[in-house]
Amino acid sequence: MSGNTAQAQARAHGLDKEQMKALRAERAAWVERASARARETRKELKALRAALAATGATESAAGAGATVPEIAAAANLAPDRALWLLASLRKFGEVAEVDKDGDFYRYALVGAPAPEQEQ
Amino acid sequence: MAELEKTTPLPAGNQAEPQANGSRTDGSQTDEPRVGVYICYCGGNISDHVDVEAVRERMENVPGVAVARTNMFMCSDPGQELIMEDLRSGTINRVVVASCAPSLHETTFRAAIARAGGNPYQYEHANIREQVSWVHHGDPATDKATRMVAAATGKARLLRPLEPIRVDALRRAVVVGGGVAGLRAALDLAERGIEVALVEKSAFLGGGVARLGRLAPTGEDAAGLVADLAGRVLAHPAIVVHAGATVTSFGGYVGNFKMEISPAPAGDPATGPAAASAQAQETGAPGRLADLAPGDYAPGRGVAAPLLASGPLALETGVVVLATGFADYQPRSGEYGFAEHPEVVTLPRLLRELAARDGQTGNVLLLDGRPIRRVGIIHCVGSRQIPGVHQEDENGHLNEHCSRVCCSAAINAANTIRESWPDTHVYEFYRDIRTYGRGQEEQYARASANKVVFLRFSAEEPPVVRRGTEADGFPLVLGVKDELTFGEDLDVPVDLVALATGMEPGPIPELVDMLKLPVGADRFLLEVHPKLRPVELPVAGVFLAGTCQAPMDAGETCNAASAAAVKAVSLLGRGFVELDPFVAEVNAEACTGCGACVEACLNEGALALEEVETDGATATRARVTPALCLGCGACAAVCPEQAIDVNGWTLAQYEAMVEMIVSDAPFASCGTCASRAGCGAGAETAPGA
Amino acid sequence: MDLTEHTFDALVVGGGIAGLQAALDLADQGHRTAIIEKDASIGGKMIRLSKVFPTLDCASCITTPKMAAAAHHGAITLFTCCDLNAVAREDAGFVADVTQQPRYVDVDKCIGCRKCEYACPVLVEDAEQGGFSGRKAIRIPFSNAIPQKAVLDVENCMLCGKCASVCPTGAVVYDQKPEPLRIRAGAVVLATGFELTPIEDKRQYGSGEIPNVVSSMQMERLLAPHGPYGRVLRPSDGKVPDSIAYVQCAGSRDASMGVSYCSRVCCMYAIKQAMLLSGSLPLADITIYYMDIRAFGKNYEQFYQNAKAMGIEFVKAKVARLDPGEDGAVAVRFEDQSGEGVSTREHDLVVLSMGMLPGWQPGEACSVSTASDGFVRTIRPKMAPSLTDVDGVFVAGVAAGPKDIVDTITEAGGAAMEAAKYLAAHAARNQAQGRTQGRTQGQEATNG
Amino acid sequence: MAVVNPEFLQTLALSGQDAGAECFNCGTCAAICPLVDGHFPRKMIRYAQIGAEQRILENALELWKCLHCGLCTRTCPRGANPGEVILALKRHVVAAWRER
Amino acid sequence: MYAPKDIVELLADNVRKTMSPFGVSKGRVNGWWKGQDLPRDGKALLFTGLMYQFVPYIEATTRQLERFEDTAWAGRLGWARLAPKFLAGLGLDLLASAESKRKAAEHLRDIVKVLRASGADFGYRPELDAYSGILLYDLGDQENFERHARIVAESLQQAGIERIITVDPHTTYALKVLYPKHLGISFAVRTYFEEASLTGDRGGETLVLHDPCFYGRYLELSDAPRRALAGLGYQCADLRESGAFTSCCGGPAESISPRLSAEIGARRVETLGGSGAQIVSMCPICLNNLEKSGANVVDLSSVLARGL
Amino acid sequence: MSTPDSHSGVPQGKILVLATESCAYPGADSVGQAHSSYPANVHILRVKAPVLFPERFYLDCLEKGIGGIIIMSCGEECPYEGAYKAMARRLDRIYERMKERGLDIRRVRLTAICTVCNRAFLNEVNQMEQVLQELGATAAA
Repeated sequence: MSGNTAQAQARAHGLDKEQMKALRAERAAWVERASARARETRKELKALRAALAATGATESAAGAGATVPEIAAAANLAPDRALWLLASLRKFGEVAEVDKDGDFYRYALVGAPAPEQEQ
Repeated sequence: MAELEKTTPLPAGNQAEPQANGSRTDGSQTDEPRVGVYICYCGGNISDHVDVEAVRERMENVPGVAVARTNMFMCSDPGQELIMEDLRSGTINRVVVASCAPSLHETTFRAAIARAGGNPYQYEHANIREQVSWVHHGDPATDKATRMVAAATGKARLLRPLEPIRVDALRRAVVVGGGVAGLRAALDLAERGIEVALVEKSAFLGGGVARLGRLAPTGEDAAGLVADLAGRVLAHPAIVVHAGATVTSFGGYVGNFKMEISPAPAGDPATGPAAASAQAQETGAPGRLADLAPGDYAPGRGVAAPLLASGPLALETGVVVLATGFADYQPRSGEYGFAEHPEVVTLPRLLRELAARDGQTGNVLLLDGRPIRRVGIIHCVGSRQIPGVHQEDENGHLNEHCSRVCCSAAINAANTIRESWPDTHVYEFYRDIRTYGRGQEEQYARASANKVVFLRFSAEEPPVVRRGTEADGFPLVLGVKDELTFGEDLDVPVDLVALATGMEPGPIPELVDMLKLPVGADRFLLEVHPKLRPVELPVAGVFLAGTCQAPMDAGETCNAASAAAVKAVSLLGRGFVELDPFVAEVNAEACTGCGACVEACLNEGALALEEVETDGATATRARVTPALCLGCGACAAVCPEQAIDVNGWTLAQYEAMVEMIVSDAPFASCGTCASRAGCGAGAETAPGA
Repeated sequence: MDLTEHTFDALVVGGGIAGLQAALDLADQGHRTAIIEKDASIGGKMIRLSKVFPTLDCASCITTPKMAAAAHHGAITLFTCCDLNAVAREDAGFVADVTQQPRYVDVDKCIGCRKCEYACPVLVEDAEQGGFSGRKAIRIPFSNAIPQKAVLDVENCMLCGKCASVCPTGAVVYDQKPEPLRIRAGAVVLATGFELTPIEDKRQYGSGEIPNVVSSMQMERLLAPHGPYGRVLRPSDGKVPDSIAYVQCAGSRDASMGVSYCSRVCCMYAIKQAMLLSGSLPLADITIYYMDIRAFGKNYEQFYQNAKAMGIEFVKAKVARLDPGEDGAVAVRFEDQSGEGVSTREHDLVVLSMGMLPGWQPGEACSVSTASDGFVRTIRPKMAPSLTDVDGVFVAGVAAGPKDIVDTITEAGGAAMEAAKYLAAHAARNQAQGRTQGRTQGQEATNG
Repeated sequence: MAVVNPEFLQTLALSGQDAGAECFNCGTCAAICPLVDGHFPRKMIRYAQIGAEQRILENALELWKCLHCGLCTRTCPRGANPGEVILALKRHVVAAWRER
Repeated sequence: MYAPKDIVELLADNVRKTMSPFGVSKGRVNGWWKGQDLPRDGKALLFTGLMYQFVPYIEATTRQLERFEDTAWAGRLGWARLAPKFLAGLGLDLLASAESKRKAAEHLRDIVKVLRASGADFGYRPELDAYSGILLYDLGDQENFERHARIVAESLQQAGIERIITVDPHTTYALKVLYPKHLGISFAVRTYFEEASLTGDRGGETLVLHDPCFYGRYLELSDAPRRALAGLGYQCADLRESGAFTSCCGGPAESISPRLSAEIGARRVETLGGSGAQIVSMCPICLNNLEKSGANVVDLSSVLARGL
Repeated sequence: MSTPDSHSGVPQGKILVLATESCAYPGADSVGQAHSSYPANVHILRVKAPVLFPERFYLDCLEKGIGGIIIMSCGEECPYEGAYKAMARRLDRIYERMKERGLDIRRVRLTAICTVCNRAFLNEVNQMEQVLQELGATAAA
């Protein structure tokens, strides 16, 4: 939560720093839980992206990507969680299904393997 | 302050816009055709087989196309917004949408164009779902879609703005059929200020429901319900009832139909008063029809209604509601022993017997003086028939449909019997128990608690009815391979077998012919679409209510009737209706008055020759009466000068479409590779979300 | 805070297919109609479905036009995110106390660009996708939502300010408050729909804890064009399922769960899904475990027979229990009635055909009574099925008992007819109201 | 081949309040039973429903495999109380043995 | 499998003659209370129903039965003729192991400890303690069940007993449900663990409970033992097959088919053992059968008493 | 996908179907709803009634490269009374002119297709496909 974004937000809405602070205090329990969740997700996504990056991207080569069990193993995530995260990234265009591999589909990052983008 | 998700409150109704804005599109900007092409993924329905993006790319090469776009669902709000935005910005002035069948969404897109200030008739629809993606696969599908969209574009370029034809509409309705559907619809219409003529073939109101006793699952008394509804209909000042009448001719168009009705043939055993009297004796009702005054209730038949004395009588009406009802399936001779053993009857017959004994109790049910110790009721007689398993009727028909009401009716009868005559046992032979409706499953459970025994047979191995021997101790024995008893063959000795016969569409071949009604494979009348327009027919102003459409119970029938009435009220509400302007138009300058078109015209009065003053001289020219013109185009084909054509469906437009179908222009420079038609580049790309 | 008041001819409670159809039929007769909807979008359950039986049209293709028609209709006003606190008779008509829950987004400013959604760092289970993928704390509810406006899930918001900073129109309002509304109307149509019977209620089926046992609604999402995976996969590991089973009556006709009625649609939607599955997974074995196939509607039986002909297996048995099986499979235990008795079969994916529970309990909020099944009681089920025991309050669709879409749409028309007749019968009274109505409507226009 | 006998259910009602009429033969009891494989207990209930008394006596041994654990009764979707029906059948059979 | 007819008749005969299904007199079976200094009077009567006490006899019987099941002997030899040798009276008493008799007594003494520590106001009268007759009911011998139950119930009535504390599910079910239903005689019946009110801190030690069918389903008494354990600081592992959905231990099949009983017991042990936590039972029959199936299982009474 | 494509020897000819709005066109939709497959060179145009088209339209189509034309009308049940008969008469004149030009008249067919005539529809298009296989993709060829 940088000061910049908070300011930008304040500019947009006329909510000043004090008001945001008050709001954060009022919603402390929610904010805390959401932050914890976001931290956890960020960690998982980092592992997932790293696992995916190692297998190439949709445009880099044919045969790019990996199946859910492979990605899960590489990222040390439960397979259902890995699929959940992949599906979420797919929704935002970051991951695409590449092709079928036996009983599974392979997934890869869209475009060239991107360097870690998370802050 | 409330958040209202609406930008501009419009005047009531969506339809009011088009003519007001008809000229707006072409006013400020030149009418140089700028076609917008919008291709729908249909959520995979299309994009699974057609490479939608490839079609879009190719369309950009087609002359006259200003923009080509795709969307997951063109019919959705964001999809429509795409079109409206391009119209508002002036990017385009004609629209082609490539999506599902035009019957589903043509009007949706025309309305969107109107909302954006465009002329809704500068629109062409390409059907790339039902006629492409659902029947072709791979590259050929994409190629065909390309050609069909290109063809639509070719036509769109030639489309002119049109105005709908407005005709005054009579605030009157004719309801055909006096069962509960017709009664309900008539009453609804009348209470909304519409004059109604109710036409009923028989002498009674109440139809199929009047033949029932207690209705499943509520146990309400059918007679009371029918008497109440019919009483209100007969008493309503805005409703005129013509009983004993049939429709003998029909014409006109929405808002201005003309119908002729005549007294039903006296000799008709199904409808004539004499037959009614005979039927009354059979059911123990008051014997002579002459004794009944309109409004009197005849058990098993309904409420006597005023008869049409003489005819024909001409009716003029704005709309027609069809509520012609159903017929009971008549078992074939020998079907489960029907007509071979007197102890085999239909369930409707048994229900009449039970209705006649309403409120009575005893140890054992007596029928024709005979104690009925055990009854077997066989389900699905004349319903759920399977080709190759069941025998077709003499016309080659099979009733493949489920009749929906019989399970509940049979179980209701069983409960009545068990609760009124405890020493009469009931066996139900069924395939699936379909107590789907509210309160019905509870009746099924109650039947079990009443010790009704259920036996399940497969369609391939139905129960067999045979004559009982002395040892059996019963006149009939039902043999069944019971799936619930691990496929064991069971013998069920009974005194009576009741066949739960299904519903068939009422015999209305004349109406089907006269009104040109669409009929489904199940022979019931066919609505436009079961969800989009469930009570409407393709003929504007003709509506469906109740069991002429499909089997329904009384409540469902009344819902359908009210739904039909509400559509009719909406249609007639403004006192006028708008018709599509797809009618013939004469180019007076090219017309030589040869009269070939008048001769070819298929609808009398639509085309005529008249004398007109041109440049001081009198000349003969053809003239079209738009409300009568059917738009068939018979005139256009014969005009030696090509001076007459059908608006919106002109010959030139068809020629342009054919040009595009044979043209390879859209494939000219496929961006992906150099090959011509059908390279299929990108066909494997998965559609994006 | 000022209480905003609105006056209409009719109030429709619920913006699902029943409410939309009733509102359209009322509005087409010229009645000014309000729809209040608890969700952030209208469309109800139907818009969340993949395709619909027996025509196999996509649900979107049928629903979106009706949604759009209602949204654009000059005589219809939509109120989303609205909870109905109370509706009671007052003078000549009804007055509804409504709370509009905050979206934390100014709908007048939001242009639905989804920039906020991309920027938001919080990923939570997307109920719209059956929980199979994530959504952001701020998002457009789903792709066909109407209105296309963002909504912020404040309980999962960490107030980081990212969404506000990227919003091009400054539409995010973190401190938006619930807003009380008062809506007056001459007649009320209840179209409050249903919820699925909770998966947790059937212990033998694992109470939702066995991997790869999903609800029918979740399967709708897997099959839907905008579905979470873009295809049907096993949620535990993304395997393409070879064998899929349907457990019928998983939430209906079951006294042990307290739902003894039939939910009426499950047989048909299971068959529909089975057909769609055999289309998308031609090699997969599909089995439907059932007690009675209730294919009673127009063309339903033919649909069922087609499914049989396509090779979908129908096993007459109520599944007794489910257990985790080998390798992510699910073991289905049932009595094979035509065979040797108890049998266990393993399937890659098991779908529970859940039943319907009332979506809303009138309770204290409304004096209409409910029947023993919990749905709104109707007083003349045979001759006027949409009449409740409160004069002027009508009911349509599943609010009055489980119903398929066809019957719902028809009944909605019937309810609109009854409401219109009621309004006509009280026309004089409504004319008097019309004068005040003009004033409030004026206010609305400026709001819009 | 068996001949149905509607009187049997009534007789059986004397051996207990429940007599199995409410069962709609879904098979939950048979598949949930932790003790007995095959079609039990639905098989016995079905025989009771159709009045196949001879079949019940032929298969009487199965009745005593039931330990009255009640899982079938707890999970019966119809509330038909299969456990009690089995108990009633045991009583009926014991009585039949003693009559001989 | 043994012919039910023979079993039913034998048990009925035993019960008629000795008030015990095993033909062993109560004096011989019921000695656990001696030296416990139990009050005779109290607000409620402790009523064991002798089920714990029968366990050693059940064990012995089963051992014998196992030898013959699936042999020609089981079918051909009339049960009644074979039975007296080991299924009745003194012979059986000799076969029952002293160790198992000691254990049964210990459970009952633990129960007394629990009741005392919970401050329960109860008394015990050995002459009123009796077998409930439940097995006769379960086997379908309604006539003899009612005859026997009436003797038991009436003697309690005559002694002016109104409140009863029970220690096993079978007796509880008989007294709480069957006596009122079939005899029209009602008592206020509670189990000892419903009376338990103990506190302690066992540091969150996790146990897995096997709910007996009668408690879990018929009597809906699965919360009470968990509450009692929670008071002492125990945690109970979540198990799908528990409470109303508990699964049978197979115990009651012993007299008809020891093999079936073992099969079912093994299945149940597998489910219970999944989590690795200590298995706890609260029924002498379950305890015995689960133990026999190889489970490391303790009685609830031991766990509660240990926590004191 | 293993559907015959442009390289597998299926003629490249184009079949034009003039399908009436009230019968044959929904009939074709019905075939789609049943997901029955037919050759992808069938192009369907929706018409109110085929009587709109003069003789020359058909000849022009064949000249432009259409290989075969099926006029799918409503038959005797046509909503435009008399249209079917008029159409039948016109077809005779079309055949005359086709013969004059040496065109095989099997390239133009008139038939009646109802809204649920799935089988008849498939028969018609498959038959015309056969005709094109036999006669060549286009009339010009």
